[in-house]
Amino acid sequence: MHRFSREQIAARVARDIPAGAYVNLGIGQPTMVANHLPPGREIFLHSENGILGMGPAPPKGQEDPDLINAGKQPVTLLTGGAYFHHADSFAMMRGGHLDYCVLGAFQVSVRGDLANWHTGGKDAIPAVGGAMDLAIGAKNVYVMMDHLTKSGESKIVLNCTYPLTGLACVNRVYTDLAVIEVSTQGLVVLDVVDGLPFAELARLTGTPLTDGTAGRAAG
Amino acid sequence: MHRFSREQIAARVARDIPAGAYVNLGIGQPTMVANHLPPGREIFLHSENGILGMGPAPPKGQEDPDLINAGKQPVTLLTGGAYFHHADSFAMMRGGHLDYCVLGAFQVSVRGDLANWHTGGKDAIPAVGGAMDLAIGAKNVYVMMDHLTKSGESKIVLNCTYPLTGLACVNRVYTDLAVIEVSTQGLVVLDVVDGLPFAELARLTGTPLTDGTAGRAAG
Amino acid sequence: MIDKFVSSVAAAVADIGDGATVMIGGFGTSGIPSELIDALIEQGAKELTVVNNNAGNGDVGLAALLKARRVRKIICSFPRQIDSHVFDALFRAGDIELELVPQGNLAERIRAAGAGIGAFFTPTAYGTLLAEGKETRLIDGRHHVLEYPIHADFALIKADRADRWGNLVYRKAARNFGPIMASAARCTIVQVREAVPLGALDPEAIVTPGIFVQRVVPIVGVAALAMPQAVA
Amino acid sequence: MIDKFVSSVAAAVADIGDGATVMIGGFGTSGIPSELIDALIEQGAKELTVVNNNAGNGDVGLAALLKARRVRKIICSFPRQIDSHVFDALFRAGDIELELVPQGNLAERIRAAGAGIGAFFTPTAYGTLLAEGKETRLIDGRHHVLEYPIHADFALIKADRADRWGNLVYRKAARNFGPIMASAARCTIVQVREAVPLGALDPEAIVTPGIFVQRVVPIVGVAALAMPQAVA
Repeated sequence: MHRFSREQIAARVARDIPAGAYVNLGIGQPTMVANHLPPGREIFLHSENGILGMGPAPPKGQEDPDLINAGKQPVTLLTGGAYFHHADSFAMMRGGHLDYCVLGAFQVSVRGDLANWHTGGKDAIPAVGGAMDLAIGAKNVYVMMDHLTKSGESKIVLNCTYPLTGLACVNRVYTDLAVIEVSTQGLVVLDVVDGLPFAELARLTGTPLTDGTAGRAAG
Repeated sequence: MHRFSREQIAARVARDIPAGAYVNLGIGQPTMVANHLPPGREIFLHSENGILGMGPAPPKGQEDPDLINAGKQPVTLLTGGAYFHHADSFAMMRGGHLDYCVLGAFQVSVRGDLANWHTGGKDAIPAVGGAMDLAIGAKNVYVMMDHLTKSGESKIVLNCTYPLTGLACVNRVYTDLAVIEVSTQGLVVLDVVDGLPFAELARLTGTPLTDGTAGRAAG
Repeated sequence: MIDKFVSSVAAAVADIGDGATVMIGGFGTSGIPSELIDALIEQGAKELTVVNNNAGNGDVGLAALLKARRVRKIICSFPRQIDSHVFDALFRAGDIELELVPQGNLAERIRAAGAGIGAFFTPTAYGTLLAEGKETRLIDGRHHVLEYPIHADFALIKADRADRWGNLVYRKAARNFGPIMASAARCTIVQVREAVPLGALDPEAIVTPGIFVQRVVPIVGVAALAMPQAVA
Repeated sequence: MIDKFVSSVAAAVADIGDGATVMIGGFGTSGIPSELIDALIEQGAKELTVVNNNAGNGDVGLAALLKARRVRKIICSFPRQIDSHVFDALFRAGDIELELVPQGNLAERIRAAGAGIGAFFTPTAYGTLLAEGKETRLIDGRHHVLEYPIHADFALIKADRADRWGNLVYRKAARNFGPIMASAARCTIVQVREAVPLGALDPEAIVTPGIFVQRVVPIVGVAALAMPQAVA
């Protein structure tokens, strides 16, 4: 089966973010989106530890321990960027000022419920960080994840079985098989990977899906 | 009858404010306290429109419309002062970071209730400004006022008849006749103006008063 | 290239519609977006709800907006002033609605809107006329009143300098309501003394990051306001 | 003359008592008041409640404080990390209490303490495990959870420069929790890279005014932290 590579998914998300957008890219896979933003398109990256106008990683040897992203990796500041404290930073998110958050996930439900912070394992030590703030922290919350678990179960589900991060907060899901919009009419498939019939995608997903690919070019 | 002059009252309040204190002086009579702070004693004046380390009025001709106090009069900034926005400024007050607020009043009750924003007149257009924030905005809330109204009624009362600004918020009252502490045991007179017998003060005031002047020099 | 500069105050306020809630910055002589207010008067939007610390002074600016009968309701802390005769007359005639809010609650309600807080308990005004009918709660031995955010459609504020991303710095006490109003409005319109190139503002000292700003109008060639005589 | 400078970290933390609630600034490699934490370990206070974004990394700093069994409870957002083995072991053994708080709610609860807010409704964490048992309310069509302020006895934070009044500026993303923790503690103790004369800090750019600061310790001659290798 054909799959979108992680780079392809990141590129597809990047393509969907317009110039002038204020964007928070979550830890892990979403960070890759930054590498695919077209150089000419001004997009403002927010890092919840207190940066707006975050730039790429610095050249080796020029890392600054005081200039890191939410994943605690060294970054830079673009010309025009600004620093602020944690309460102001999360106020930006909670107050709905970000246009996009891009997050990883364990599961997304048909209503847009998000589970991405905790496997629920009895032994697992919980850690939430900014996950729940990010889940409600933008006008558009996009998820990037594999469509299926390693054992082949769909991560798009009727009801999340993992502990929730946020309710009805996800607007769109980008997977290695498809791009799916969470709408008031349920899940609408915007794109499918080349060669995967819609019926097969629906079978693998196991939730009701509407085919919204008509007239659209695959990504 | 002898009375403390307004300058004497201001000087007495100033005497009671220790070095290093953070202080907000309300509009009107309390503003006079600033003129009596000893030059060698570093005291930090807060102005609720967003200034800490406020200095005296500038020389004539050097007024700056962007540098005014809460009473909208031109002021200066001391070396070491800082500017901040309105929410941060009132957070300083509400959060209990100021040591002293000094306010004017129409009435103060035996429990320390304060009435200083509204005469309650039917025709009066109400205006509150920062009065209610100041009333609860410091570790110590001091009131400066005349002891009696023009018609001779006590402004220290069992229950305020004017609309309240704050409940049980006043710690001490400085009048032209006395200095009175609002304590859990009721009103305690710390100082009386020279030549006014305690019994006469009590008669004029018309509320229970405890004589706490024993062993203290009059101010 | 993102460029939030707008060439004229008229263009900046063009889409303020009838019935809009408009925050207007400023305190006393400091931070008043006079040119934007004048443009709003010129533009003609009516039935406005205005959020400001005061309710207009003299016959210019906000007072002129009121006088033109464009304001249905004002939310403020200190309407009655020595020169608030325009407001006074409208209020006495029942021609304007007043929501009187203690200044700190006003600031915090504006901040709450910008910060996505649904409501908050504040000790200010507990037990007073201005808390009548409001939910109260005893928390940790202290009485509190529940207050709700004030959101706006537009904010008109004044800053000192801005770059094309909308980053702002203010001047002295003119900062007052600017940063919080910028955060509480869907569309924040700023007049500035000076437009500066991107990078001219110190990232450590930017007070309002551009995320809170939609439009910036440089007001060229305006001399500093004369300081009016202090009034008793 | 008011002078908030203290000559040593030992003197600065001397009166932190057993059972105190101590906020500790920092996020990742930025803004950790390492010398103050070491002084607190040396000083010996125990049964502490610590408020920090994390629960210690490796075996130094906060992790060393935990390892010395001085911490009864930790309030944080992200305890589990690749190198949080000290916390992990204590937690698994039931030897430390954990209050897990979403990072933005943590920041806002700290800010609320400093701002005298009694409680606030926040949409974050509604419907999740971390809101279980908490009061909720539907406001303006959105579900909210009621959260309470986190007050502290002491805050240990790191800033870049300070003057003798305790005015602070920070460096880049090291600002993180510093300003809000400074406002939420009865006694805020700051380590700074540089002590500067009064007036050296721009009044427009002071991030934490001295009113929130009780003690400042300049840490002399400390080279910038080496950047650790990024871990996956």
